[in-house]
Amino acid sequence: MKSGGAAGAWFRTREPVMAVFTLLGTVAILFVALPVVAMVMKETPQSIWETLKDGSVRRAIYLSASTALWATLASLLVGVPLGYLLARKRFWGKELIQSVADLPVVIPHTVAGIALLTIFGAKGMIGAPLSEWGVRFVDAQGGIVVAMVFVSMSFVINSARNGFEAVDPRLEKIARSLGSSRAGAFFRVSLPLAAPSIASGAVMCWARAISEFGAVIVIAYFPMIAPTLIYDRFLSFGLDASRPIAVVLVLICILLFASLRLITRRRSKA
Amino acid sequence: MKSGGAAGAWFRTREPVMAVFTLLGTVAILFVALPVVAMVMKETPQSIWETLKDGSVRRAIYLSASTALWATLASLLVGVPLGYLLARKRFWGKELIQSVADLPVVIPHTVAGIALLTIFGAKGMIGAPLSEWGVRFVDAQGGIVVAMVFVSMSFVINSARNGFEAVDPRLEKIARSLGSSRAGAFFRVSLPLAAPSIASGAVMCWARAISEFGAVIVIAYFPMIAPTLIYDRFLSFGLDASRPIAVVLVLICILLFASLRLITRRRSKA
Amino acid sequence: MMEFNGVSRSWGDFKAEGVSFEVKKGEFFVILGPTGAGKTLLLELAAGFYYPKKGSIRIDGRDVTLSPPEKRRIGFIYQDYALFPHKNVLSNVAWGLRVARVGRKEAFARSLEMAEKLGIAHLADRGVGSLSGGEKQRVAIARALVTKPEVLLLDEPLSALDRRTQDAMRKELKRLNREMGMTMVHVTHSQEEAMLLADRIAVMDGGRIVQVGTPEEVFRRPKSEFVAEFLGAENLYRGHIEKEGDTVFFVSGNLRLEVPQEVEYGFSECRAIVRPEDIIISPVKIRSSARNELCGAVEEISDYGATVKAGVRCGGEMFKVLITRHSYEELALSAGKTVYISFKAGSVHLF
Amino acid sequence: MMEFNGVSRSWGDFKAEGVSFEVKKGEFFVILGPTGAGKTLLLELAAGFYYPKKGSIRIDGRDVTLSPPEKRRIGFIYQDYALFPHKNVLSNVAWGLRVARVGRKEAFARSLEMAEKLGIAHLADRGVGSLSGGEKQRVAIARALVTKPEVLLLDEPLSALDRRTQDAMRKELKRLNREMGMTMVHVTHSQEEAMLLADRIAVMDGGRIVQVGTPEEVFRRPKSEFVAEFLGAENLYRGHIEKEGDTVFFVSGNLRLEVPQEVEYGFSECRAIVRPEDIIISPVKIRSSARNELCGAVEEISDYGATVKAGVRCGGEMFKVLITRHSYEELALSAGKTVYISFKAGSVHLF
Repeated sequence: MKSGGAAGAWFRTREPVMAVFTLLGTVAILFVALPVVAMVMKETPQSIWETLKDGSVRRAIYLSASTALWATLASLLVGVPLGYLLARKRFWGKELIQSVADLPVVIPHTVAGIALLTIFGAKGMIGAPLSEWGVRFVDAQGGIVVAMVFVSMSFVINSARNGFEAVDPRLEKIARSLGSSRAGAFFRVSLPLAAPSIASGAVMCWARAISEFGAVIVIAYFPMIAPTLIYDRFLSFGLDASRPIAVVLVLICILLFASLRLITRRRSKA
Repeated sequence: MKSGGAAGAWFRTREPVMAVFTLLGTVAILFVALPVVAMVMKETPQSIWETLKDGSVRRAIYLSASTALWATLASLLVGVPLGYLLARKRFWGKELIQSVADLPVVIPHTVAGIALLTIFGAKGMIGAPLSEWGVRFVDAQGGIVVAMVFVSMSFVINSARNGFEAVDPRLEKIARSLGSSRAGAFFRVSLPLAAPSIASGAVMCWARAISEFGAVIVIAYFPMIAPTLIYDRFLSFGLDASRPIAVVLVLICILLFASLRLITRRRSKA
Repeated sequence: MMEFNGVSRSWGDFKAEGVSFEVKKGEFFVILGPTGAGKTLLLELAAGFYYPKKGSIRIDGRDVTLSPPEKRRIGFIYQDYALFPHKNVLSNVAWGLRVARVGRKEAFARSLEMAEKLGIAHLADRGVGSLSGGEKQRVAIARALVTKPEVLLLDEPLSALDRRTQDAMRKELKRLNREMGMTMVHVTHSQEEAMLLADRIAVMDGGRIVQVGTPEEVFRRPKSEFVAEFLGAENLYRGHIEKEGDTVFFVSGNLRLEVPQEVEYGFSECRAIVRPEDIIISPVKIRSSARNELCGAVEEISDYGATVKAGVRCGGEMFKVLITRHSYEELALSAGKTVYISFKAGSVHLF
Repeated sequence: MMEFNGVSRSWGDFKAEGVSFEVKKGEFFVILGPTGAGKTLLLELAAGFYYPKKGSIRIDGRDVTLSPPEKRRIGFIYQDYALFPHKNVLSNVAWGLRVARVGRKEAFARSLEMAEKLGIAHLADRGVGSLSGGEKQRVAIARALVTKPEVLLLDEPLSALDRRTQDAMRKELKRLNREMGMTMVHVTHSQEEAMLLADRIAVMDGGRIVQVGTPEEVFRRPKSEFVAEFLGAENLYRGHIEKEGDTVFFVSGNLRLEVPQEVEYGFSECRAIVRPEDIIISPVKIRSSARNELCGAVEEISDYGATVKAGVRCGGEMFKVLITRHSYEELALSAGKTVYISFKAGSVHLF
């Protein structure tokens, strides 16, 4: 009994309900992991190398990454202030504002595309005046960025709100009692402390932006971003032709996402 | 001074930085709200009525709602136990499991479709054996549900994890000291207390499922769910033909989402 | 130095209602009251974290009623210290100077000097997460003092500390007040803390200040039952005043206590308190002129280790008597034993 | 009743190392130690929330070392009560009976009876969120007792309550122990609480039990410097023993104290403590046989309201003396005044 105590306890505390939970949880994880792993295993280093030699694939991936980056920067510019207001201020209609911020998650992607086209199209209320200045959205990079911001900005808003909520408001008060202005307290205390949360929200925002397809193709089928290219190849040449590009894209996404997460997590621990 | 004190304070505490934040926050909200409102305003009750008389529209909306519901139920079945394990247990590889659960957010939608097709296709490792039993996924409801579960399950997993984490584990311990088994403590204490969080996760899961387009069309262009129908009409007949359906769908989504949120919120307050 | 004039404000469940008081330069002023009395709100109004709806606040002669916190020249110490978690100890202390655009070198030199005064110079490079409660508190105080505030506002600064550190920090606060001449406004719910620290105490209840005075005054001559009870008065009796020749008596049922002659009598109903430590207990009768002497039976004994509290029932009322362990053992007290208790007429406080 | 036999387990920062003790039936057993000593872990091991790595635990004769909590027949009270927030008061109390499949009607009847015993019957239909701390505690106790546990385990049950409620709940706990004969194991970091409640105290430090004994024993005859200091011994001196004829002395520098003759001397180094309340202070010399008498100057006075602590320096060492406010005023003590302090040889405890 003396030496086997811990192991004995292990067996006796592992109740049947936990075994059932472990089983169901495993099903959940396998359902996500298996398709991705199986897809990657179907390809060989050679087939991936061949794919990368295709200039249109490289251009599409670069376009996806760069438009997603612009979308993330735009989301940060307007989403962080909104997150701060939602975290700190009490104002009339706050619940409504919060619901509007969450709205894009609910709206079907193609509907989002139609809605954006209504505004940013050549005859839309924003698209029309801007087209006179030579700024186009339909079938242009601007349209891709707009669609990405629409579907992914809520990640930045919510992570900023959570980040600022976790900062004790008394730290700002103390900063002010020590002579900081309101702006000084924000930039010297709240923003640095909320930065890890905002950074991980920005990573999610970028990932969400790069993964978008439905909203983008309605407003800009061309120039082709990577998800569009994959669909285009799938329609034209079938599964086997589109899969290598899909594998390249998923590997890039996982790699970038994992390393960004690692960096932002390390920051938040330091 | 005596009567104007509060108002005076209001003006003196409203520092310039807050004005800038309010401005930027307003831009963020308008960017989301304006396209949706503008799109809805373009339609009239008549045009919406006409649209609803179209049988293929009604069938598509019904299909979207019902497949999303099945996807949500499947996600709950396996996602809630996984969320509980993530909240309560410490085990090797937990970080990896959590990352896998978040993976679908990062994967571009069409890539997800390709990955699912690899497994659930007629020649896939799950699709092939099941096709002998007459179960098909390609261009079938099963495929739609599978694609929806893949992209939306993480909402249930994470909301369940957060919900269970918010339940003081000592309540379970106390329940056991009073004679409950492990399963009794879960079903009588943890689950009821985490229910509001799980419910709101389920609402998000349903909303995310109904909004999916990219992953679904790769595996099942037919039978057409509402987002696919909108895209199909947009390609065939242009913006003006697809917009009424988009408006109907967005109104249904917002209505259902708002009322479900209201219900789950009221529950959590009671 | 600091003056509240009819200040009212409510915030959530807390409120301040028509609060007026004045803190003198160099004074150690303690605001004492139960949880929820609005003490912290009062302090935050003084700091400018909230603004009053009515009334005015002056600091050092300037009207600061609507000034933002950064213009008030106050230092604020929160119960849980509110140190900046992303800065080390020295950078925390130097914060106020850096904000005031003092050069890096000078700011750190002055901060190090302040840290030395508070005995935390050796922690200068440490992160604030690894500090003990007492150390954190010293950092918070150094951070406030380095900006040379007119007045230091302290929100229950000792209540999160263990007993031993509490004693040390209490001495430290008293030293800051005495040696550096810092004006202090200190909020607490601990009667003992208030007694040990304050030059003057303001007792607060339900958003109002109910009594202001020296510790001695508040402790021994409370103006209301609330103050008496909050300050731990255990022997509280309700009755009335009677006069017999030159002698004045407080009468409550069978109880008849001689009270000071100069007492203003005539009010039909009043209350009397006698402090447990003012009562002497003895096994035999001692005749003495200016004394109330009562005979009764010991009913209960609570042993606090160093001191012992005995409950003696005399004239139908319970008298709690505080004695040292030493006397307790010499008297060999036990429940049921008959004893005599005595106290001066002057020990009976009427209100 | 409950027996720990060489129990070891670590969990996070906390640990228990080779803990052995025995709680007798109907005993009020208090585990006393500083924060982080592993007290709560010990209690959770007793409850079966964790399992020991080594050693065994018996409750009422049964070996429960690896039994799950639901098989142990214990009641557990957490510091913050851990009431089920989704149930009202009566349903909380009835919980254990409902789990045991007692019929709804009988379960509620028995729960109401228990609620009456604890004076919370009038709250039966209330939600638990709106209760005060003391009420929540009573609900937690009723909920535990309704299942008729063999032993009640209490994790710092009083530390989240205000002073007044603490006093009331302390009496309630003592009553449960005395009147209902409930065996109690109570964990606390408050020396005062342990003294007032315990039949026996186990002092814990760094995962080990360093001394077990009655309050009197632990308080007056500590076995180590840790126990002495944790129980608030202020007059602690390091020195050695010398013998002169029949008389034994403790010597530390210029200090020379007579100690009981039966003391085991010869150890080169030892420590002595004298309790502040065992020392008598007087303005003039009093010759008396079995007494240490020292002359010194008052150096500091701390006024606690009801009691006063004076620091007197004699023979180079500081002696803290506790006196009542009354004696303080009669002696007219002030810093610098020369006084005599005396205490019995028997008041010097050596270890």
